[in-house]
Amino acid sequence: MDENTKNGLLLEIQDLTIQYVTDSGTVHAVENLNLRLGRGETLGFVGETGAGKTTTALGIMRLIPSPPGVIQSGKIIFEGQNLLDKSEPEMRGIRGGKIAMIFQDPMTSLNPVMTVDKQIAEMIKLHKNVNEAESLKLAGDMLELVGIQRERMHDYPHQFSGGMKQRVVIAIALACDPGLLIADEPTTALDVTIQAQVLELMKKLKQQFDASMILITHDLGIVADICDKVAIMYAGRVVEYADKCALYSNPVHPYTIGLFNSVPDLDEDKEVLNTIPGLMPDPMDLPSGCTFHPRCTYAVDRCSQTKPEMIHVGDGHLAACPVLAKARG
Amino acid sequence: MKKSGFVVLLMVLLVGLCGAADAAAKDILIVADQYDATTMDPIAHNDVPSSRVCYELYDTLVFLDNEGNVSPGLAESWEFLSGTEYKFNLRKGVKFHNGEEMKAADVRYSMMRATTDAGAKIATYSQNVKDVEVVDDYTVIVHLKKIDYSFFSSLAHSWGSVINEKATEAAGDSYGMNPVGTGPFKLVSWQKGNKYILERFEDYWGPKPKYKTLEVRSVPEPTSRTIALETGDADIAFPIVHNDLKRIEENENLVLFRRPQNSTAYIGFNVTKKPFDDVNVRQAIYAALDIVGIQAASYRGVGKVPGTLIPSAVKYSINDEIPPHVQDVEKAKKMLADAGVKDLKLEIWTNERKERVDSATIVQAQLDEIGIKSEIKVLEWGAYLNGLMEKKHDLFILGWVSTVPDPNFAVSGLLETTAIGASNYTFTSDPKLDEMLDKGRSLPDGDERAAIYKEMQLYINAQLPMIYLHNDESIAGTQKNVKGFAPRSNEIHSFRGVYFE
Amino acid sequence: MILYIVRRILFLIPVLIGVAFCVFTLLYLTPGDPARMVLGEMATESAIQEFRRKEGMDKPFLIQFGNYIYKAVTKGDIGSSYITKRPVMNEIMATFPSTLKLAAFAIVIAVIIGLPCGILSAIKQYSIFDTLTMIFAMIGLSMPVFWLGLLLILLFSVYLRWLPPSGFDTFKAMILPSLALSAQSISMITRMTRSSMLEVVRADYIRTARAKGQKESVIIWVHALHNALIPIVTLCGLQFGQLLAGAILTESIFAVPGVGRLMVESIKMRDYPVVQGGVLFVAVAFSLVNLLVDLLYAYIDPRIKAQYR
Amino acid sequence: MSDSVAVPVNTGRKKRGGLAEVLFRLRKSPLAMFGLIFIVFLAFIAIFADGLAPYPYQKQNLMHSYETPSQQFLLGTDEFGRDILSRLIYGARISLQVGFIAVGIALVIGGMLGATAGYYGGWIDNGIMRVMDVLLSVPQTLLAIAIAASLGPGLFNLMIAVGISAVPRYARIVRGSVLSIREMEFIEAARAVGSSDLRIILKHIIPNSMAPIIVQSTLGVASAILNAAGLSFIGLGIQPPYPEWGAMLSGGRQYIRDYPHLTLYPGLAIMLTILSLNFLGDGLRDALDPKLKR
Repeated sequence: MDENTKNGLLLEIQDLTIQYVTDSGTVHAVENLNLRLGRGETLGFVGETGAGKTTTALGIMRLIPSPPGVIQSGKIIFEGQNLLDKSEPEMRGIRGGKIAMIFQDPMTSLNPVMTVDKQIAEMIKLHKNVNEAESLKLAGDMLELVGIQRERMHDYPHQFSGGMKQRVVIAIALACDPGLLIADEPTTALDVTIQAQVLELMKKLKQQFDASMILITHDLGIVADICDKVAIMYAGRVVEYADKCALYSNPVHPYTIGLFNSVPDLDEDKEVLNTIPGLMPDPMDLPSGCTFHPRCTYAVDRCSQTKPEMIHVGDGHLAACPVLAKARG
Repeated sequence: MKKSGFVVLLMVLLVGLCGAADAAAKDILIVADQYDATTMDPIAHNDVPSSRVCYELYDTLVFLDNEGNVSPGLAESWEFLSGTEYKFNLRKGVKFHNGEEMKAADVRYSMMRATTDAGAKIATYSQNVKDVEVVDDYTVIVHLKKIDYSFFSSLAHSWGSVINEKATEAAGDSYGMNPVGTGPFKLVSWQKGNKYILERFEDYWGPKPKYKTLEVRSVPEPTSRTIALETGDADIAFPIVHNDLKRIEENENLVLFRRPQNSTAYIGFNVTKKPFDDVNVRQAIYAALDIVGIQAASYRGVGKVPGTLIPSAVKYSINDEIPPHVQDVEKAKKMLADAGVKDLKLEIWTNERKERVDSATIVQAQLDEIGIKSEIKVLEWGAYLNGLMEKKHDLFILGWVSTVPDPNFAVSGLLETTAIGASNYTFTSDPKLDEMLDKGRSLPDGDERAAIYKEMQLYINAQLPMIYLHNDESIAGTQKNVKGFAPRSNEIHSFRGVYFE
Repeated sequence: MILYIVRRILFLIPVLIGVAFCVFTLLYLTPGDPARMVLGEMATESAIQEFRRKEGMDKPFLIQFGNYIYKAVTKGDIGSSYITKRPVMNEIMATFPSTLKLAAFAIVIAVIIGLPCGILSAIKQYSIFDTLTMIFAMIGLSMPVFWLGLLLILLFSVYLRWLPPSGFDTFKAMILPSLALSAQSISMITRMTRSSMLEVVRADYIRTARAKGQKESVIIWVHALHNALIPIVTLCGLQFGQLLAGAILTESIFAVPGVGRLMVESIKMRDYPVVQGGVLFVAVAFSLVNLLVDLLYAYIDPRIKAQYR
Repeated sequence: MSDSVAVPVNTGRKKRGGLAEVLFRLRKSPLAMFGLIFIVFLAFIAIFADGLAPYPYQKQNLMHSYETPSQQFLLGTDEFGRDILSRLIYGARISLQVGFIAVGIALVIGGMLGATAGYYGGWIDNGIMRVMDVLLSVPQTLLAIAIAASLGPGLFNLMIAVGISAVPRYARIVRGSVLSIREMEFIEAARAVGSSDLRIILKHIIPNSMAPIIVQSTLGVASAILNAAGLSFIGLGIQPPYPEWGAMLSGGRQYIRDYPHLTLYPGLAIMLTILSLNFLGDGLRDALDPKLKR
């Protein structure tokens, strides 16, 4: 791990375990998750639906709906302090102010009965010492920054298109100059053409505001475009963590390999798309040992017995597969 | 939390309200009646609540007291010129509520109006009027079509009220809401279905009421009326139902009044329908019923089982001279068998009045014992009358009130052939009875008239077109300090003479 | 907006004609001859014929109906009561204030109690308070109003002697009927508020507000409540409309001289013009209340306002 | 969709049949179970009333009128000395009959109208729904009273009055769910293979729109019973001596001060029945509606 990143460490998650306890059983949404994010870095968070990406993000924000969600153990160290030790009022200062989040669906993320300027101003008033009028003026500035005309600031969300709504959401998130921006599939709900624009905007603004970012997605293309680091999640765990280039050139974990293989390759002419056999396991009833072993073509006996540790397989490249790590290493 | 919220809210409301009790001197009489009046036009109704308000708003030519004695009203004196000509000398200086003086023309107008379709509801009384002759401003002669000595006492009924021609014509169809009479009270306001407020008429010719305002509220729930008495919300309340009698009697702040009423509830037969056309079948059914028990169970100590059709307080009644009926199931079975009736199924119709439904329910059970299967149909008033009119019924329970206390009115409306299509729902058409009724009307009061009605009552009992069920009582409760009030046998209670002590 | 209102009101006309037709048909089929009922048992046949002729009852059904609509539309005349001879409108207007007062009182009580209970229940979902409130609300919903009315009379009039069981003149006398009438609405509003709040609280924009670092109280009372109000306002409006017409049983228990009792009495007396006029009136009132609710809706929800053109 | 906050309750659990699944979910709500058990109990009582009631419902015993509960008469007697318990038991039969048959009438008529309107759309839809609008603009109580008055009293007429007055509600609900289902792919598929309209409605649309209908019907039975009791209360309901609960309540109200048990028990019976149906309806709604899972 290079020193530079280490010194500039913004966020470190250690052994984070989050569960949803319901009547019908306990959902192991996140299990012993470890992650690091340096200042100014963009981390891509990749995994299938239900892998625990959003839960991790909400965990960082301490917004896990409770009940049924419970953070069982672990630490979330942000700027050197464990967020899990913070009181709720302290957390409120951090949310929005230092860590902001962009949610997946811009259609539903905005309060339908409030004009957008007020929704942005709400954020500003909470974290900056300004009065109502100033906050509204700043809100207008933010709108212009994300490419929406100032005249439309008094409009209601339903008067905007999906892409514009997401711009508003971005404006809200960045309004207070947060150190960390968590974007949860910010473009999934948008048209492809709009996706590119929004991503471009985020990239630009991230630079402009000098923020770190966690980008949750299942689109490896987006990751390649924006991210510095990538974490692959499977069934509540990070199974591989690496530099973008390292990962793309040398994926180690069988699940990562499977993911890359399932991306259609225009250069090759294949009849059938490569897929990973089987389905995501039931999060209430995870397989023993390596949770991926039932679907893994490389699985050996012990895979079903011991939970694999993250193993260094290169410079800052970790993977939770002893079988292939040994082979590569 | 939700409950306690309720209670707190209530407490707050109550504390604020309970303090604000009325403290002013008693110048208002509050009466809790069962129903509201339907109209204040004296000839557009034939119901008791309307008659009561008309009694306060209007005067009639003659007054009848509780014992049936006639006393002068708007007529100071009168003279029977012949069987069909009655001459009345009117009181002078009587003012209407609109300030006009009451004159002979008004009397003529009032009576002749009653003979038009506007008076359809009281046609029984008015149909015999041929003309009213105005001799001078203070003298009229009423000409009848035929001799009818029952007519005279009917003049004390609400229909005989004298109204003001000008006011009536001016009001047109809305006269029923804008009455103008000569009575001791005039109308202040009327909130239909709720209450009307009358005020003392300061120019009244007779003794003026001792209090200024008369408020009559309609309180349909019997329990609510009694509570209103108990809490002092009402000074007078009626009718009082049987299960509240003791409660009022035992309450030292209240006084209970009971008086036999001129009314008969009966179980009628549709005599045009087989097998009820057979007097023996009717008698058999009568024998099967424990009428005394039924009356006691349904009316619970109020009223009595009638002996004849003419109520006790009406003249020439032998109501109380008939021995009580005794149930005889065996005799009933035998008579039924003799009449050749087997497996009889019938319907008993009644309206919603609780006591009648109760009676029907017991009758049903007792008929079951002689093998008659019956079904009870409780009909709402409109449908009930309509059904009766269509002759679809077998047995039915109905009542008859003799508002005018003359024996003629107790019988003719129910059993005379001319009443078929009107209130003769047994469809009795008996030439002998019709003849007796005619004769009774044509005779002036006296022994001869008495004999006819006695014979008539026994004759009806033998023919048995109906089984008498119940002579009701007028029952009212008042506050102890209310004086000068007594219920009347025709239910037209008067508040003119009431005062507080 | 105005155009929208005008269109809605115009739209009411065919509905009302439909209502009039239904009532006309029902009354036509109802047994019991009004002429006989109105004129009394002693009326002569000629008087009855005259009455039927005057009231147009001798004409064929469709002509009677046509005449009624024609008069109502051209002259605003919906007939006169057979019994009091007064215009039907006067009869209704004499009773409507009582019903309006009763319904307004009841809905105010219902909102005052139901709204906070529902919100608290939603905030403290699955708490004891929530469970108890929901059970009470269900009991309130299941309580027949005529039984509740009797129990209230028994408790407050008979045993405690605090409140009169009848008469609708004083504020004191209005308490019991309003309470009895409001029970169902309280329950419905409580339940609706709770479920609406619960749904809204799970919405993404609430999460957005949380992610902004907003205080929970502001989130509940500003963001959530405003959004949750939309269905609640609808319900209140519908309830108010129902109360206006559905107070029949309450009115008869507490002897409230309202429209409902007028209707029942008129049906019993075969006073058809009053029944027809009354049902029409109630339908108009009902529809207008609904229109009002829709307009209020637009005020609360900007998305809906956009649709009202 | 990667909304992993919503807990995937269904995934992986053994698949149960529709009814078993519903019952399983219902079991988790004690109130709904209470409702279900009470209704089943009531139905049992209603069916076996003849064997269960200690006395015939019309059996009078004037020597024993107004008795308070005792060994001989468990819930006391009414003004004719009739056993209140027996009358309540027979009353259950009448109330359930009225409730279910009235809803049945409303469901069949309303369902057909709604399904036709929703399936065909266009002017048929417009025509049917405008008529329903007309009926909906008259409050249900008033409508029921008017119908009851025009039909006259009696058990059967009561059912019709209560049933008809509820028709528009069912028409609306059924139309709504048919509309949403009509657009679904499997309907397109059925149409593509040439199924007839009737077959599509009966085999595909109705079964798939059952959930809201079942819930509404359960709640509808409650409101039908309540409505019927209300009509009986104002005298437009059932003929004596049949022991309809609303009529019993109405009959006893004159004696509420002296003998409150005459009104207490019928009132309680109505309330418990309605309460149970409401609990059950609520529980069913939660159990049948995947969106409302908590």
